[in-house]
Amino acid sequence: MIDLSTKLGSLELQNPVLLASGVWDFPYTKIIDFKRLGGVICKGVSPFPKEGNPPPRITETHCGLINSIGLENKGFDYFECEILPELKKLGTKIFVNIFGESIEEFKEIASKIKEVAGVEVNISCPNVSKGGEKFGKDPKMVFSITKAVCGETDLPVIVKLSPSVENIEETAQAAKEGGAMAVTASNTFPGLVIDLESKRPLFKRITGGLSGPAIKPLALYNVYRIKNAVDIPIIGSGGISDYKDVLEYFIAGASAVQLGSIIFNNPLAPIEILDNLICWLGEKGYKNLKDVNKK
Amino acid sequence: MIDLSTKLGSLELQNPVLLASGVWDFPYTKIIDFKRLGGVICKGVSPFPKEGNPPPRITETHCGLINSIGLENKGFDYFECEILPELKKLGTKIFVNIFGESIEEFKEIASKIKEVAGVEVNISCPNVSKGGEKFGKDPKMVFSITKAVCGETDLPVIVKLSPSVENIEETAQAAKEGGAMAVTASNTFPGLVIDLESKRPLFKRITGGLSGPAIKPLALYNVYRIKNAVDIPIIGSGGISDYKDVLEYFIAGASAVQLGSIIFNNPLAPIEILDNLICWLGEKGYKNLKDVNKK
Amino acid sequence: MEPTFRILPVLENKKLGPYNKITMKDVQIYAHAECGNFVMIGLQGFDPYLSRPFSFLEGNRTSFSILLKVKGRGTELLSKVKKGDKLKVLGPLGKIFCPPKEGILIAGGIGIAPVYYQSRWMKGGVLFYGAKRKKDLILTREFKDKGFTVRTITEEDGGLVTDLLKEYTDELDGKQIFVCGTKGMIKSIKGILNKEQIEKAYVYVEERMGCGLGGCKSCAVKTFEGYKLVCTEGPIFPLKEVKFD
Amino acid sequence: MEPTFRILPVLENKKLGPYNKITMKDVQIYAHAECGNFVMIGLQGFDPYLSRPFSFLEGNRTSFSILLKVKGRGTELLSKVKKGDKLKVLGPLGKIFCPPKEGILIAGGIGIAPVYYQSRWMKGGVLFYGAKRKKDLILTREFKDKGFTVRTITEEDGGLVTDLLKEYTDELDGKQIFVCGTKGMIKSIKGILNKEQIEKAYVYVEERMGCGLGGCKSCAVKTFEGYKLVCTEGPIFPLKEVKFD
Ligand SMILES: Cc1cc2nc3c(=O)[nH]c(=O)nc-3n(C[C@H](O)[C@H](O)[C@H](O)COP(=O)(O)OP(=O)(O)OC[C@H]3O[C@@H](n4cnc5c(N)ncnc54)[C@H](O)[C@@H]3O)c2cc1C
Ligand SMILES: Cc1cc2nc3c(=O)[nH]c(=O)nc-3n(C[C@H](O)[C@H](O)[C@H](O)COP(=O)(O)OP(=O)(O)OC[C@H]3O[C@@H](n4cnc5c(N)ncnc54)[C@H](O)[C@@H]3O)c2cc1C
Ligand SMILES: Cc1cc2nc3c(=O)[nH]c(=O)nc-3n(C[C@H](O)[C@H](O)[C@H](O)COP(=O)(O)O)c2cc1C
Ligand SMILES: Cc1cc2nc3c(=O)[nH]c(=O)nc-3n(C[C@H](O)[C@H](O)[C@H](O)COP(=O)(O)O)c2cc1C
Ligand code: FES
Ligand code: FES
Repeated sequence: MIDLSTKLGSLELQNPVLLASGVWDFPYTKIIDFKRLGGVICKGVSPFPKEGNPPPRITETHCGLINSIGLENKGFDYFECEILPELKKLGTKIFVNIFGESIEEFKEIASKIKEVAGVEVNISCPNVSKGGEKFGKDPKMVFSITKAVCGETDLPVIVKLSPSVENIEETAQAAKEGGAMAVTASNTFPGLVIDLESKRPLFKRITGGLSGPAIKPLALYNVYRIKNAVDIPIIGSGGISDYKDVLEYFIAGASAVQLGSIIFNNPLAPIEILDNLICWLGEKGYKNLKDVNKK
Repeated sequence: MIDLSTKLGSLELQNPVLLASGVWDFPYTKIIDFKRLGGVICKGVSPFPKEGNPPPRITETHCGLINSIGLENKGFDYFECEILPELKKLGTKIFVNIFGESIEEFKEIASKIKEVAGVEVNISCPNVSKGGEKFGKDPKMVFSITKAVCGETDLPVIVKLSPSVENIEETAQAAKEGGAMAVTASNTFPGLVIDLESKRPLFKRITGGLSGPAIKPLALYNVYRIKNAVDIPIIGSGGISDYKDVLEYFIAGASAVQLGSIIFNNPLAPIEILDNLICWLGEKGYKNLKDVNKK
Repeated sequence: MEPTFRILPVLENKKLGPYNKITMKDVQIYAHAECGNFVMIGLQGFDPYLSRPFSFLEGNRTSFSILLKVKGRGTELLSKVKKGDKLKVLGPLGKIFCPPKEGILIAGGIGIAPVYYQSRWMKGGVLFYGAKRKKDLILTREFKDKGFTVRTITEEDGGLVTDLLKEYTDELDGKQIFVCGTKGMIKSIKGILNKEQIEKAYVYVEERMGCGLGGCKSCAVKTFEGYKLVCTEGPIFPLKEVKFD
Repeated sequence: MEPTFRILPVLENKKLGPYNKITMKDVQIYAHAECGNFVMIGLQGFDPYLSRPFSFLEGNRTSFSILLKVKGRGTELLSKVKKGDKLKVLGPLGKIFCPPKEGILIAGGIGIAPVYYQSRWMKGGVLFYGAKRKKDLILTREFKDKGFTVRTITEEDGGLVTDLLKEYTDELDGKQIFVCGTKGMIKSIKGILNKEQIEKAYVYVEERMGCGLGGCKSCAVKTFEGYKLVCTEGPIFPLKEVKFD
């Protein structure tokens, strides 16, 4: 038996493969066996309903996609009554991704989340006018929000960092000082698409967030930078498409990873990755994932 | 006759398609008809020879590549005697890409360049220990280098900006204030690749520069940001692979573009792009490229 | 309906009018497909990165087919698949719709595909069908065989499907109406239907999709009750619900 | 040699030992190919993004072939091309080398391809050829027909090509020697050749390539005179020049 378990700060995960926020919903349980996953992060929830951005909300780029969803969600009350109970039945670790337009909103929502594996604080969405990336680019704000959230909950807090900064070490450090148990590195990269018909940006909000294999070397580098500067567990996110990518992230310093847009390309990717990780470790003679990083 | 000519500040180019620095050398003249190009930017030249980085120097990523060349070149004296005279015979506009490890070095080399269309100042290479990106991330340094170079030459000066900054508007503004005629946006993005055999970064210098279609939406956004903040002509660079990309860059605010790594994928891309631009303009009923941006 | 994800081999790719009829070997997906369902189809690898939504056209116990119109790069690449090539197929997707035994189907161009699929559950009615050119009109024989009255019009003849509807507006009364076509066509149809007709009209909505499974929220369509997701709450919506701008 | 860039159809892809022999229709590239030349071959589209360097194997006025060993992802994808598929081909590339009429060829594994191509210009000599298993040894009959003495060894037999060389070291004297194999093999060969032999020895160097045309400076190999580019100054280098670390 090959052991894929990994430690993420205080948490033990049965394997490092999590589903990222904003890419899956319950119908995916028909395709993927959620019990095999290390955990899942649910779509961002805000205190009040958000209707999201006007369509189009998604487009393709070479080896990636750009989205401008704008955090559409039905608000926390709906989430608590209708979604959370269902999430708890999935048989995997649940992380609740939260979003607020002010420190107060983050506090309000953080105080209400109970009985899940952890909270992921989204201060890095590039597709909203208030909060999001704007918070995530300012280390002081990252510190304040993290501290505020940690003050409201006993759950492990993960801060999802923005890649739109010059020094991601600084925002990672701010999250750590604010009390974060881990950071996710990193969210989508702001990118532009011009529609040649209208000769204007395709998205109403001009930019969208680039994700998918295209960004992998950039996001992987973010993990490496943080690993070498800040002593905090890291969840890698960005462009993972196969088990080799997971290993690269693991070696670069991540303790777990999130799969995002790859599930649009291949909904079975999470399961194939787990199977292939086991094969690879077996071939190399490793018994545990942890051994990969032993010298 | 469809007119592809474009104005880049004081310069008139017969068309907007330039070959980027560091991707071509004379053998390409066997494949591409250089007379059809808007111009070419030669490989970065420094005052003293640079041997470049140890191999491996290149690897693939999804829809892109990462290089760690390290500005290998034989130094300015060799360039002046052996290369420059040959460049002048190419029958297209020549821009000399220059690189220095100090302001003094930039000055020294800038003062010696004569009889070409312009100078491109490379302060954005991510693959060198001294200068390069380190200069390009600091607006003050961008200003000082640009000013120093402009003080040494009457040629139009183009500053090639680094994408590794939070606000590229600031470095573009600094280049403008330093006297630049135009800016190039942008150079390669620092990215990481882990070699699973050695379980270490593939490149000796850890990171390399990501280029190719993968980065297009990010580099295009850099052009758009500068266009909307600074009044300076822009040369777009990053991930252009077909004529539609050229049009996107043009609409986003670029007056010309550079083709880089696409010529490794398809050495005929520059010519195909020019042919397709003419077709597209014809189909849309435009007589001039400039009309595309008329409302 | 229980969606699955499969790699299916192409059995045939042939022209049907101006479209490609692509048939895949399948024993699982079509067997569970109901009225209102569609599939996401993708090429292996990352080009294109996203799969594309298509209506079922028809099928049996060992295969099903779609009808594909080349629109942009993705459909261009898909239109070139050859026998034996493997496609990624996710489905059946979408909200099941309970079709009437008889009703009015209105199709423009490639819109013929979903309404033809819907006709599988119907015993007859009227098909109003517009296309660019005469030779673009397909499947009319099949509709007739199924007991439909088929009324066609083409731009070649100088007419739009709305002209047909105006002519036969009383045929629409009291029946459920299903419209599949461009946004422009749907809007003008809405313009000429009367209140009672609109009350019983439904529309096949198209939006760009990421996942097809309600995961990404990209396929939002504006309705009078806020955004709804085409992939899980559609693609069939009451005409009166959808907001066109 | 005048390189061109062509889209060439595959005529055949068949197994030759553990390798793929891929033949392309061509009237232009092979016609200009000289000893020392190679080609860059790529699949259409962006996967893989870069073309890969291959030696010519053999050819005629209407086609040429390469011998491909699957190593990583790029060669894996290339190994799957089918008759009729189109490949991007850039060549001939590399520095022309004036081959001797007679000489010593030393090949390990897939290293047989370039030396076989080189033998086109030779009248005979000795081939030392090592491989993993007996059935991996290919083209030996053809070498014999060209007048070569063929000495083979396999790891199956418990031997390396260096063991062969030690046994027949005097055959190497006074002849030009050409080595094509892994870095490890080349290093050990350098270890057992004497000074005079090294003086007349050449090596086929491999490096990752971006452009094949001297443009990107990615294919640098360390020599005692600094870095040199494999694509324009090689791939054949004097053995004594190359630095191995
Ligand atoms: C539920 C549903 C069922 C469909 N059934 C069929 C069918 O049976 N046969 C058929 O030929 N087509 C069908 N379509 C439309 C088809 O999915 C699009 O034409 C296709 O996705 C366009 O892809 P592309 O790569 O060619 O275009 P792109 O290059 O991606 O875009 C070209 C243009 O098409 C538009 N577009 C892109 N994606 C979609 C989309 N998902 N829906 C609508 N417009 C889009 C873009 O706005 C753009 O203007 C259906 C769409 C939906 C949502
Ligand atoms: C001048 C020249 C002639 C060649 N001729 C032949 C030939 O006739 N037949 C043949 O099968 N192979 C030949 N090769 C080697 C072949 O180009 C590589 O095996 C191939 O590029 C590997 O690509 P990949 O995608 O499979 O490997 P990747 O996944 O890119 O890499 C897998 C491994 O191969 C190594 N590698 C990658 N690119 C190269 C390269 N260009 N050269 C050497 N190692 C590389 C990497 O370091 C890595 O360890 C030649 C190489 C050169 C430089
Ligand atoms: C359609 C879409 C919606 C997303 N929504 C959210 C979200 O609500 N909250 C969040 O923190 N990240 C969100 N993300 C970011 C992803 O969780 C992930 O970090 C990012 O896509 C990079 O990973 P990938 O390259 O594997 O997709 C979203 C991404 C996509 C593509
Ligand atoms: C192999 C390689 C070498 C490069 N060398 C240089 C250089 O010497 N000077 C420079 O300013 N930019 C250099 N660049 C950057 C390119 O000029 C270009 O700006 C970048 O690759 C982005 O464009 P692309 O995506 O079209 O390749 C190099 C890029 C590559 C791929
Ligand atoms: S396509 Fe993803 S939610 Fe509808
Ligand atoms: S491969 Fe580009 S210089 Fe040799």
